[in-house]
Amino acid sequence: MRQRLQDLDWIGLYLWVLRAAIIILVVWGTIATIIDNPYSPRQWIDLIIFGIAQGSMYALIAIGYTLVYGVLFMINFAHGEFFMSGIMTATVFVATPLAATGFMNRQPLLSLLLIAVVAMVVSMSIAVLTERAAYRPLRKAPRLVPLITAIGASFFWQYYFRGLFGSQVIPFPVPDVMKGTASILGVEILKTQLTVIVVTIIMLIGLNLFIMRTRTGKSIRAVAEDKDTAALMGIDVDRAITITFATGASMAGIAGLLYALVFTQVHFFMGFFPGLKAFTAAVLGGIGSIPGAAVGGLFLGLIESVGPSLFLQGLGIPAPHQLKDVIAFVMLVLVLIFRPQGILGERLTEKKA
Amino acid sequence: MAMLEVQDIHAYYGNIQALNGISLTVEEGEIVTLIGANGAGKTSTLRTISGLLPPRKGKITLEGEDLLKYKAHEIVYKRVAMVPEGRGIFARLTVAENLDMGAFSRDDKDGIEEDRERVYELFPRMKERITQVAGTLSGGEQQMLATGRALMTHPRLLLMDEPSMGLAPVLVESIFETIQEINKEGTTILLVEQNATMALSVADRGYVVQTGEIVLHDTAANLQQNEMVQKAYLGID
Amino acid sequence: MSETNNFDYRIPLQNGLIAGVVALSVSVIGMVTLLAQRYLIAGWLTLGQVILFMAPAAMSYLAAGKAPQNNRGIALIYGFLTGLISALPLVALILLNEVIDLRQFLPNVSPALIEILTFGRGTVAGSLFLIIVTSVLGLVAAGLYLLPDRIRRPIFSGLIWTFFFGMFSEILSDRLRTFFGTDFAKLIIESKALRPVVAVTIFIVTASLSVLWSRRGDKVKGRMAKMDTKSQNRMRYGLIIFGITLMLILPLLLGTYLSEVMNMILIFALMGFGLNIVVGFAGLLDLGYVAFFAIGAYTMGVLTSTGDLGVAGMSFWLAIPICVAVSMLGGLLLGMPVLRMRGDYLAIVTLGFGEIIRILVLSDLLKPYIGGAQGLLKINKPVIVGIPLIKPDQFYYVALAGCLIAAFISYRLSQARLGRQWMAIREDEDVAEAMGIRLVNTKLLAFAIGAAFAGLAGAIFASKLTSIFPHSFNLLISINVLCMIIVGGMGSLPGVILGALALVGLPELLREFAEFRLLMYGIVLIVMMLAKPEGLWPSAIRKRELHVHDNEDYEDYPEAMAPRAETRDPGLEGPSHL
Amino acid sequence: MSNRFLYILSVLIIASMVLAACAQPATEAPAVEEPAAEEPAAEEPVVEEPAAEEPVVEEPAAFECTDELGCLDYGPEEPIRIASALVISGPNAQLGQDSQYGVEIAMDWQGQVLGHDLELQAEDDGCSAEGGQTAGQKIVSDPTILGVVGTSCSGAGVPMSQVISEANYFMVSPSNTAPSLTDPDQAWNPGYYRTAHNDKVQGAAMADYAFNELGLTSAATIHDGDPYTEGLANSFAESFKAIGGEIVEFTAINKGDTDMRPVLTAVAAAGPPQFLYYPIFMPECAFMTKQAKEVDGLEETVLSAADGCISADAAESIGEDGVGMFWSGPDIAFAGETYIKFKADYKEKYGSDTLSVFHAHAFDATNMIVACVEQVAVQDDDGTLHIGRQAMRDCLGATSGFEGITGTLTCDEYGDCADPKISVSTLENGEYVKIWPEE
Repeated sequence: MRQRLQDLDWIGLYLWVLRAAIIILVVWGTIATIIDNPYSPRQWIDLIIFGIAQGSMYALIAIGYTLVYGVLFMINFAHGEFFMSGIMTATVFVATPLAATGFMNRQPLLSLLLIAVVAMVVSMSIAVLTERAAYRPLRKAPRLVPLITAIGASFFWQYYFRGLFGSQVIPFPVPDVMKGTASILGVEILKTQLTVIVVTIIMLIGLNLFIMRTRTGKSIRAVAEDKDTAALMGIDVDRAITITFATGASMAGIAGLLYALVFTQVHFFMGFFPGLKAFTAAVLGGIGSIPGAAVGGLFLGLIESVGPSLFLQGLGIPAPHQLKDVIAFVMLVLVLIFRPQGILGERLTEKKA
Repeated sequence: MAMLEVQDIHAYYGNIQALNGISLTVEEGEIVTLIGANGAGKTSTLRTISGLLPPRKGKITLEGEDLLKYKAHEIVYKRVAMVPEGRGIFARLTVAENLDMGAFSRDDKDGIEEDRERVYELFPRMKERITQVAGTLSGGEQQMLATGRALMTHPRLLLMDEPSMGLAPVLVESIFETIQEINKEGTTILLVEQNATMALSVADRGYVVQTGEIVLHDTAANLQQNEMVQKAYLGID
Repeated sequence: MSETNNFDYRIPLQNGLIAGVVALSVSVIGMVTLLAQRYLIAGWLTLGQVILFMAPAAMSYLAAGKAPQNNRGIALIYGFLTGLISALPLVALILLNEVIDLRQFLPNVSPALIEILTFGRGTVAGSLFLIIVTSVLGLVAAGLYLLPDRIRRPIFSGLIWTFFFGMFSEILSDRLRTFFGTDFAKLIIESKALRPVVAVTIFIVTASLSVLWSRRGDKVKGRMAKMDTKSQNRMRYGLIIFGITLMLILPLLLGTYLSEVMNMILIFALMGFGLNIVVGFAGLLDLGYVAFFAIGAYTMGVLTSTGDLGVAGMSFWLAIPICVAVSMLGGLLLGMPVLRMRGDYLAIVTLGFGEIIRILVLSDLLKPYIGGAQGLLKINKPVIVGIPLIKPDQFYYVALAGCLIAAFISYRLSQARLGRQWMAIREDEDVAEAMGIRLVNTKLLAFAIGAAFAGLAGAIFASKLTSIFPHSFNLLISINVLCMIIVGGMGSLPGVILGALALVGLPELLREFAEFRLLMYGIVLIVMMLAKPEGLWPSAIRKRELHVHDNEDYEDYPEAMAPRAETRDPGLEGPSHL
Repeated sequence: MSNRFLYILSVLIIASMVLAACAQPATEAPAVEEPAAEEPAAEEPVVEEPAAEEPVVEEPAAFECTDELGCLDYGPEEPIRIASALVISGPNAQLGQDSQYGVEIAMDWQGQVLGHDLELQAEDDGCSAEGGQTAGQKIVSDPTILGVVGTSCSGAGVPMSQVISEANYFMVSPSNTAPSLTDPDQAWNPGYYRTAHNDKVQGAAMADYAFNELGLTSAATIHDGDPYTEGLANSFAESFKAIGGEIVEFTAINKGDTDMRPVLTAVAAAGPPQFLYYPIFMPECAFMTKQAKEVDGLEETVLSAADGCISADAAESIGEDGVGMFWSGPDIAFAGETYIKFKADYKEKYGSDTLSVFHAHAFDATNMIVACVEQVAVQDDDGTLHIGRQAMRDCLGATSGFEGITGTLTCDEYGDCADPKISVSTLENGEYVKIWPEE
């Protein structure tokens, strides 16, 4: 960390006051809530599980952001749309007909697998197409330029899918076996949420193996570090970048399926907010870092779920859940003031020129 | 037929011309060096050969085959390798992974293992640091790693860009010894150097580059004797 | 490419499939059906037809361009085949729809669409007819390609202008009505479409103007270039005076609706000038710029509202400086914690601030003070010498004044020492710091000035609307302003105006596309960036940078590029550690 | 390059100067249409008004406009043009799209009116104040437009009603419910009417039902920050307290939220209430309903939503989770013959079930306008129509006992036209069934 002694006067002071104020507010609110004790232990556990399940989904989407960022240093604003496109298509063309014929309840696993494959393939195709048409020609342009085309692509896909499937909410049929709760170590947990958590863990492990162990994974890491040198090793940089997009998008496709399972409906605008949250999660965890994306997602999910009840309830603030994003972003600022590189990010000691 | 033939290449960065009609040849088994001042076009020449900087004009052939129709990553499969300037190692990968990346273009397991052993022979230090993350190596070690990684592609022609840059004099000598050793084992080398003294002492022939053009071409021994070269690049008045 | 001097089936296949997929897409998302009602030329041509057949025609034209030189036959065949192939996806859709009812999946594959695609001739005959139409179209497009340049160009400009007038006929008819009376407007335009005679006239006039221009244009240019400095100066001053007069009488020319649009453009341009200081000059990527816009607007609202929630009932002019000061203070307070972060971390934190402010103004927490979801009503309009500026063509002058002030300050800042310090930071923070620039303070200043501009824009916005709701202060405003300055050309002041014209004005003109407006907006963003990555009117420095970026590589070329710092992208720095 | 630009610029400027010169007299010309009425306006209207309200009278003499706000003339063959200003982009798109379909179907059913076609000019209010203002300006810049069906969102309605009112047009909103819009102390403007229910009415009715019919004494509400839902929640809470109930929690979520369990847990922890009212829209409404079943402590709580959650996709999404749940909404003859035919047409024309609930209000709004056109228009022998703008306003304001699919509409003096009857329905086999009040 560079010395910035000359600035450590009133700005430093302000920062300390700010930090102290946030921390005091949080602690005060927490204590007040605990004294007030409106929640039963069961409810606290529920809140935590809700948070973990929501956070898992954020984590899966955040990975796409982080992968692309790691390779291209680009905020892929359209990632939320990759998430939406896969599951929208799979719902209309696969899930609904399967449910209507009753096949889904006869063969739930096979059906979900089929939906997952379709969602992944569509998400991947959309991602690859977008990369090809809107990002690749601008690979050498200043970094804000692809950000703008990404925003453009985001609008485009949103309204394209709205045109395709209409603006209404489309229900996602959940197989009967996924309904209800399961008991794990004495804690009642919804089967769908359990699925989310388990699938996320499997996907994260799988992705880690893919990136760390396989030849393709290594080529992605090499391209992330230095595109020219990677090319000198015989790595097709364009191909590696395409694979990166495809990998991130397939994670988003799976996240889409999990979303549909938990919330049982899909909508053309469903990618926007989760996309934004996942982007936040990626930065929170340290953008560019896969474990960071996972941790950031979980942290964000937990804060959103537990935060309003824990910090604000005790302060007597009206409608605290309306302010959950405020808490999330304040926490983000707090984390970044203390750790500018994010929770698991590496320090910015060396600069990429 | 010469192994590598570069004819009249012109290359640009944006609108700024970097190469203004470079021509050179490299014969099989040679060490050829390109010397010149900072910004003369040496690195650009290597980058055009390795495919990183497609020229606007000119011709590059490898044993008669047109190289320009290939992209950078395809040229590696023609067994032309480059040790980039400033080492260009993958700082977050381990030493072993860096070497693996060098073998990315190959799938002959036995051959890879053989080459890996050969690299460890050349640079015993690398073997000690197999699991270390490359970013934490010293400058000399990074140069070794970069060279070793290039050797892992099993090249016939090795393009080396400023291998001595930023190294302590002791290390510079050992690097150049290694270069000669690699050459003796049958790899042709095109070497770009600012340290003209060292470069000419190991090379067979040399080219002098100025502002994107070749201004002089002779055997290394003759160049060492050339007055202008002595003055400009060897620090002899 | 002398070796490909023969027929290559891949070219028409590829082009045809691309065109076919595009045509299929616009059909199944409902654009064709929606726009089939909208005639460009009365009784002759609908916008839906243009949208449907644009891709086949364009791809056939391009395919003809890929034919070997001097081989007209192959070019024509390419065009024909491209057109033919481009119909196949549509035909597949028509036939498939016979077998299964596609509408259960895709609500826009309606009988109306099939009717349009088959020209109402039934499945088989209609499909054949469709194939014939696109094939002929492909042939014509290829033929157009083969015409000599001097004929082709006027035809194109004629077509483009005719389309342009047909597209914006609503505005055209409104203006015609104002200037020449209702009867004249009806003579030109029927409902929303050009009358065929008028369309032909427009085509002929614009095409011949184009011919004239290509013959005489060089001469005029030559004469202008030959002018001595004195008369050139005179001409420049003349232009400036013209410009100012134009600015002043613009509302008269535009009428109320276009003045309204112009007001939004000016307010956005005002914000653009502010964000341009933050992003364009200082290189700090701010995605939450709307926060200060909201602060300005709500300050104005609370100070001047005569409703239940107003506290002071102040006049607009008195409240303006307070709004600016409050937003500036907001900029300082929000800026201090985050300005040590770099690049994308800054982006997400500022985005967070934008969201925080939006949620806070919406929240039940602040509802007793600023109205929450029910908004803040009865905000005062500005009053000049007793005349309240109510109509958009009156209000225009307030927005214009704000915008001019911002432009002037921006210009002076860019020339001043502070401006150079910002640019130094943008290019390289470490070097700038080494030069003795106090990073945080300088950045903070950029942030605060940017915030002040946004606050001014917000204040004007609030009094223009006279009622504000949290919904107006969402993330899309930040995004739109950012897009505006990048599309305009980062760091460039005229670029801000052009960007605002393009990205605020255009969506207004695209109203025709109804629910596909944002889809078109997305396409426009992508196309603009692909065509001109440096922006519509790049600043001189950026232009230089971009010419470097144009080429294959810009990361490592120490030999060619001495001023290396300049080649770096501003703002965005980040680690990679996969 | 730059020379060419300068050249073009100067040509443009010269051209515009010429136009401006023409504009000076011309700008006054269209003004004749409106302020012509200014002078007589002071004294005459009292005399003129009843004349305007009289049914169509065939006058042999040339028509002379005596309307104080001016007249609108449609030549023979010219369509009567009605604009819509509804939200058809962005996250609320389905709300406005649905209403627009309602308008279109109403026009289809009307066919020709007095021998003239009906033409729709569809605009987007963007669900925002600036969107409403711009759309309003666009509409009033076109003198051939009769009036507006819109806006969708109250936030857009406030500035738009001002623009519309000042330009002497009128608007009938199918879905503005904010009380401020028809409150003369707040945002009311002459020329503003609505077929949607004022939040005050619906919230109070639901409170009445919960307290008096169901006999529940503790309740909680959740809104989503939309003016509509916030207004409903507010009026519900106030009425519920006024009749003696207890509000244990008044809280909110954000639009776009998906995970409602935390807020529901908070509600459970606060009471848990016997009755939970969340008058929010789709899709959040479905999330809320489904997840309420999964939250510990809310098993006994009676759930209820409002008409923002009455739609085909809501019914399908909520499905069996909606058993035992209540919906408040206008006392729509939802099972009526007309409505069934309407829904069939909708499905046929747009390929999907009704997207939201306000198509019915939009349908009624359009028919209300058409009915007034038939009443006040003066027709020449050649078919030319003359419609007085003030006459239209008067006629709309005097609407009484108008039978629509949302009930019997009667306008009060500030433009609230909706049938004040509110009904409560339940969901049975995917259909909403009215259960209260009993007929």
